Amino acid sequence: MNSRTEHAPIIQMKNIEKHFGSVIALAGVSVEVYPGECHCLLGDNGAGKSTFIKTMSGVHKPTHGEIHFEGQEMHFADPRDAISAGIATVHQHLAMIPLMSVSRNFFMGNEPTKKVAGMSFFDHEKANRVTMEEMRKMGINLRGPDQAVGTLSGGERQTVAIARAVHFGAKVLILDEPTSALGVRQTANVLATIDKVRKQGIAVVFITHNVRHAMAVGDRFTVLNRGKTLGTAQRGQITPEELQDLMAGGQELVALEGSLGGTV
Amino acid sequence: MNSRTEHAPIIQMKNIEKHFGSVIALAGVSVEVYPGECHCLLGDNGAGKSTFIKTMSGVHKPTHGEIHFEGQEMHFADPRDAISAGIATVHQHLAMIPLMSVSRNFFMGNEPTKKVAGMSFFDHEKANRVTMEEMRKMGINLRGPDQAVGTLSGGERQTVAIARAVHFGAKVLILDEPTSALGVRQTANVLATIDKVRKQGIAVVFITHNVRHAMAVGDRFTVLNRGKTLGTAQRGQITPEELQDLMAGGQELVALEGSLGGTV
Amino acid sequence: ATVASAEGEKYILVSHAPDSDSWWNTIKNGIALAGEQMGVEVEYRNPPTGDLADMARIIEQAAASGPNGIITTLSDYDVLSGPIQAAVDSGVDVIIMNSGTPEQAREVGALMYVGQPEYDAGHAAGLRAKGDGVGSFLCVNHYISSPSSTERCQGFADGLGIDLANQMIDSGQDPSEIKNKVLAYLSANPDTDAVLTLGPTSADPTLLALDENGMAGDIYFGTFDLGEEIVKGIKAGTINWGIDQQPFLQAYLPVVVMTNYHRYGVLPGNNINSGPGFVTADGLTLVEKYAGEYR
Amino acid sequence: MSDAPNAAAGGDERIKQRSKFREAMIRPELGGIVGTAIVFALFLLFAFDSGMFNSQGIMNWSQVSAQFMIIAVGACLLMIAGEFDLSVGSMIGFAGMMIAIFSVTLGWPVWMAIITAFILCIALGALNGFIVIRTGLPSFIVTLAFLFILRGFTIYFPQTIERKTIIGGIKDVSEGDWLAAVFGGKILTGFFQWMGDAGIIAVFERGSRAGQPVVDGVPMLIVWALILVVLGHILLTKTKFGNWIFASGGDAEAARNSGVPVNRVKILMFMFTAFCACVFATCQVMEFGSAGADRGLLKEFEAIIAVVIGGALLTGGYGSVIGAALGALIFGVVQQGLFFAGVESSLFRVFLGVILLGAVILNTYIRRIITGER
Amino acid sequence: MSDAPNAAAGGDERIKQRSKFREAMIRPELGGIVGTAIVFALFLLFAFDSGMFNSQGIMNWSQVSAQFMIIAVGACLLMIAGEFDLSVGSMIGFAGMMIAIFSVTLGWPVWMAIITAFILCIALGALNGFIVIRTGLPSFIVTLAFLFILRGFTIYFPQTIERKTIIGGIKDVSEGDWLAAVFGGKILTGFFQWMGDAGIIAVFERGSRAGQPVVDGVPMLIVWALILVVLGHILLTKTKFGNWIFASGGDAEAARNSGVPVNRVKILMFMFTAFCACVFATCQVMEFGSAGADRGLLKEFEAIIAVVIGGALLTGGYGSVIGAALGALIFGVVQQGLFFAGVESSLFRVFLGVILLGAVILNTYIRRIITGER
Ligand SMILES: Nc1ncnc2c1ncn2[C@@H]1O[C@H](COP(=O)(O)OP(=O)(O)OP(=O)(O)O)[C@@H](O)[C@H]1O
Ligand SMILES: Nc1ncnc2c1ncn2[C@@H]1O[C@H](COP(=O)(O)OP(=O)(O)OP(=O)(O)O)[C@@H](O)[C@H]1O
Ligand SMILES: [Mg+2]
Ligand SMILES: [Mg+2]
Repeated sequence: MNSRTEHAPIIQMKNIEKHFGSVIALAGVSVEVYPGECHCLLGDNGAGKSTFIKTMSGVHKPTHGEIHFEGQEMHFADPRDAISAGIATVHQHLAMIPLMSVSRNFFMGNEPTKKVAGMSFFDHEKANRVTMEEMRKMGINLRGPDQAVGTLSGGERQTVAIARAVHFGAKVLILDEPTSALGVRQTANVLATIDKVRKQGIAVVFITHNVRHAMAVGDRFTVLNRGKTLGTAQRGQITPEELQDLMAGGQELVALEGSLGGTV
Repeated sequence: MNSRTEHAPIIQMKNIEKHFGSVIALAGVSVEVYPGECHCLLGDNGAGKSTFIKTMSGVHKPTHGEIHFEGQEMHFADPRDAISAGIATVHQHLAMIPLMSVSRNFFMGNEPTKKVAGMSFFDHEKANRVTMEEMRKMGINLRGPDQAVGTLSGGERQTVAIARAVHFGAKVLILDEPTSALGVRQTANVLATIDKVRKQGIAVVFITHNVRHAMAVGDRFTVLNRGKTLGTAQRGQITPEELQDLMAGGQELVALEGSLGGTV
Repeated sequence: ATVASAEGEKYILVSHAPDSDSWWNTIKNGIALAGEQMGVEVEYRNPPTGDLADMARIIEQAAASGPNGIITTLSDYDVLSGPIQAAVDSGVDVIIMNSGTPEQAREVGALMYVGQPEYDAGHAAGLRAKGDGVGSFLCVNHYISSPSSTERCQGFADGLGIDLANQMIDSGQDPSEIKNKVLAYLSANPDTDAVLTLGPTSADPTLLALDENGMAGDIYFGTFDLGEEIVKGIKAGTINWGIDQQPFLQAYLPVVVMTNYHRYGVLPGNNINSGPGFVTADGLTLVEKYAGEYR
Repeated sequence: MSDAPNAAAGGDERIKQRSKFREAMIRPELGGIVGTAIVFALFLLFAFDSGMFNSQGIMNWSQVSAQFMIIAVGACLLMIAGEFDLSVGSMIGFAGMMIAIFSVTLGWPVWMAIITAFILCIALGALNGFIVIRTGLPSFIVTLAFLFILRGFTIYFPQTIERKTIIGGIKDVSEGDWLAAVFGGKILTGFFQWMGDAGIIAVFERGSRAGQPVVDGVPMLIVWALILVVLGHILLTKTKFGNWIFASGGDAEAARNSGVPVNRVKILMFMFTAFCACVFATCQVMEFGSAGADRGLLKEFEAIIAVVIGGALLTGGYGSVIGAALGALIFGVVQQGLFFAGVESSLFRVFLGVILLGAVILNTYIRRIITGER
Repeated sequence: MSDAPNAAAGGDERIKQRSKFREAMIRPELGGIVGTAIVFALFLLFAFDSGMFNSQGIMNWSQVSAQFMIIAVGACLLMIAGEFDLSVGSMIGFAGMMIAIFSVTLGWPVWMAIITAFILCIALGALNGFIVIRTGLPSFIVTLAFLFILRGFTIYFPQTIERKTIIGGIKDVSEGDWLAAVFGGKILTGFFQWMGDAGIIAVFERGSRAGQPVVDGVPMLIVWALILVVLGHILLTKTKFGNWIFASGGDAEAARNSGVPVNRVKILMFMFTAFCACVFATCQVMEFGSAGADRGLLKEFEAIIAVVIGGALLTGGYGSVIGAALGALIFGVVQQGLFFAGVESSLFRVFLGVILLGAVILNTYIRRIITGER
């Protein structure tokens, strides 16, 4: 797996800074992501992980710094640009609309069309068929494709969002804490999906607070701390305990760990 | 710790059912919680955990079933009743108001008052002092007590909510997935807090999807599945692997675990 | 026998005024009384917000419901002539009241016109005021979007032989705002000779305003349309005159005329000008008693 | 410890059975459909012989309903996209006044006046939308400001230019104008003449038009209403853009993150609402031949009421054009029907309020059932 | 791999420095304060010698502003609690009409008429709130329905009972009534007489009141406005209940879960808004001696505008009573000032719209800075 680093990176983030008013959320972060690797982004709450991937996916424009995608510098004006370049994102706060049906949500922004009399219409039939199929693949049996997303549980919604991102291919798939609200079974599902996607040569950026989830699928690990990167480690070069220490910003957890036993 | 089961339970939920329109969220769940124990509530997404603790904290009225608190049957009309009986809850979807200051949020519903000329006014001074103190105890340094909650990170907000519940004592503290969005350090903090609270003789109900978090602090484990309970186990009577199997609703994770290694 | 069988005719009066305009109350009372006396069925209709386009629909609606006659105002010839003509052509007799001109009434095929031509009334008032030595004035227009209100002010200005210019203010309908706007105007333009109000809505607060700034009785004050407070003002000498267009007649007469026309085929040979009549401090007793109800 | 894991992954055993019939009935338009049925039943019962259902009567409430429909379609799509427009009424007054000033005062050809008014209105709609998007302010406030600004100009312009608040004489200048006919003309006149001759509908008894049928064609107003409803419905339910409208109103942030061009959708919907207001104004001006400064007062509320009666959600993301059209129909029939039924006219507002309240409560329960909302 | 974990837990090094002065300036009322300063500066410059700032002129715009303040306080607290009341204007008309009917037509003592009107209004406010809470409908719709219903009754009652829509003669019956004086009287008359005598303020030179001071006291209207503003401010910022108001508007669900009796708070705020509307109506009726069916038209918007100019958030959870009062002051001063300055009066609405827009944009930026909103 480490051999992948010899390829050209598909996305290079160079010295990214992001300020919100008087808050400096990112103070110069550089990360490279290679095709076919699962790059874990780790770090404390408020370290700037979400902000970082949002600059990657076109939601925020970086205050300073450059984004190179497939070797070329890119300036994403909005998420649409990033999506059409091939960067799909499942955001931490869901990208689902409760009042809309599952199939409308699934294809939101990527509606399939069919031509009738020269005009293009939303192809509901195709949308419904694909949605049912994809959801079945993820282990969720819907009452019907027109069931409103609002009637799904949080975990089910998360699964829809991931299924959607996976379905629309993309060269880079960004997942912001996709497993944080999921049950054991759903988590296993998502991790397996990440594994599958990675093996197809897609680059995955995976944010999590759970060391075990990171170790289970990650190829490389970048740790952010207070808007700066603490560096990137290869799989096998770092133990879970070291990683956990880094994620906590290097602060001691010893007192705790004594009474609570091992990594959390 | 197991000796605690010889005490009388502080809260007894008997055969609770809850229907939402045509959805049966709980189909008869019975659980007993003892003072000084940490009772973990586990289960798949949509198993009904949140619904269950919401009936406990007065948000929902059960369709059928009885709630006994300190031996007496209770009918909570709204969360106020439960709170004044001594049941404090940190809900899965935060109970913080972004536009309000931290100290106003902290004391929301429990405002300290002082008498001036016979009339009682909100005691801002005391509120600010207590808030700063409590937040410092939890490891969060605020810019000031009148900082708006909206400027805190998700993890920090969660911490405020827990600090609040702990501060207002209560005999039962319910935490619905308090650690799901937290970083390693914050998680360790919350777990330590649970441990501390439990040792003060308070009953804690702790919902999580993370087996390790459950094993770290739990005394007893109840697993819900599709609105029914799969039973309650004592600490020491069950291995993490067994527990994880139960949480996933007994479905096989073998295929996955092969490639991903061990519990997730 | 023919009389008995003819009884129970149905007449509908359509006005252009919004629901809340108090002046139209007298009209309602007028048709109610006429209906009672003549033994006919009368109905009052108006567009709730005063939108004339809605009024056109109401006339069409009235025609569709097949009454014997429609009594309506003609406050905008362009908008209303079509529906009125259609009503006439489908066999419903129409009398124009209140606004519009006799010529317009003839053009749409109405039987007659009962009312007070607004511009002429304003003009007459202007001439009268000019005779009393007025050289500048304030017109308090509480219904600026209605053309007839503007015509009154314009007529008054022309009667005085001066330019209307900035002397008309859009006062709105809230009494406190009217009062304070009048106060503000008068304090910014202390040389104003006269005040002209267009009805009780603007006259009542203006009275209070003059009371408050001490100009009551001192400044020349004329108003259109009567009301309780206006009558008191005339009596007290604060108001020099009120122009009464006698709305009662505008409502009462058409019903009587039409009923008799339908029963006996008789019709007056001319239009009826119900105003302008100047009401001054002399002979106020009856006016006082029925102000706002029949006056 | 028990050990009974459940079988298949489907959640079926936890969902009570729901009959096929009930499934079929539960749609956003249901409230509108039920309401329409009730309203017609009541008026057929109480006002049948008042002339409400003869040819003239039908034309009367149809025209009123068509008016409401034109603005309701715009308001409906905008509301589903998550925004509001309180300036619709003022826009109607403004558009009409512009047409009158251009064509009568300035003497432009009528088609040019109409086209210019449309361009102006659509630009104002875009400005509304642009301000809402750029500042992130609620559209309630922004369009409330425009409500005042536009009404102010609608009174100011004619008063300074023409010294009156109504400008007439448009009938004369629009004689023979091709575009004026598109808004003020009538279609199917031959058919109605034939019906009149055949005695199916009544004819005028006297006057210059004796012998002509009392209803001599379908006004373009109604044609516009139907066209807009059909187009709006197709746009909303059958196209990609329709999905974007729902998404923008349901959760703008989520939609944006999924690549929906939310800003563009919202601004376009503001422009469409302005377009509908301008259609309304043009039809009115062409039919009545004059423009007044008080035209369109409170129409914004009437549009919102029709849309809400038709089952749309005030907060966006949910609704239907067909529902809004039915809401407009209910509104129009009730308004005119109360006149036909001879109800004391000051009670009209009371009825309106009660119907509004009843309709939204009904719709809320229907929607809760559909979306399984909490 | 680098190894530089940061020291203390405080997030300070990631926050750029902010000056003490800026910190102190940043408060919800700032928009209102700045706006007030600008407005006064402008009018002092352009209308100083128009009489706007002599004793009479000051009393003039003070009274108009006081009116706005009375309804703005109610609307402000309600809006912070997350709800809206569009029925305020109709409530004003209704309350006034009830007082007139009770006292003049039915001949009750005036104090009894006033108290009954208050009870009625507060009950209607409670009904508004109750419906909003129970059905979960947006208050926009519910109170819109009441806007129509109440206005309908306000026209219907006097018309069927008295055959007119303005009921006068209240001055006569309220002579010497203790409660009437609380709403319609003036205070500090002696002081003003003294000031007049001492030449500090002008006295009438001619007319019926020659020799009296041009301003002869402070009307109770202004007293009520000040009392309500002060009480509202204390309630909101200094009491437990105030915290509940913020919480209910910020996030009703979260507040409910924390044990805040949200339903009670909201219903009480609807009742308080109705109370304010009734104070407004009573002052007006006592001052003018008559009640009209058209009183209070559009007042709901004016209240909302004042509140929004004063920095409150339309969606609830944020705002200040002082801000709302300043908003009312700005509104009143601009409205009257334009007359003093002799601006073409039909342009008033244009100014109003522009000021509204400018004020909210200013406020939004201020709020973003305070709350660090995204
Ligand atoms: N739009 C914004 N405006 C102002 N501050 C912001 C904004 N977005 C993020 N921040 C701040 O930037 C910092 C980084 O936030 P971010 O959400 O990226 O953290 P994170 O690493 O994703 O944390 P978590 O693990 O809790 O999700 C935080 O201090 C946050 O308060
Ligand atoms: N108010 C409601 N109306 C309708 N259905 C509901 C409501 N609340 C919960 N449900 C349904 O009840 C079931 C249980 O939901 P609940 O939120 O209790 O699950 P949970 O165990 O907390 O899941 P998670 O781990 O994802 O938080 C789900 O199918 C959910 O869709
Ligand atoms: Mg994050
Ligand atoms: Mg849950």
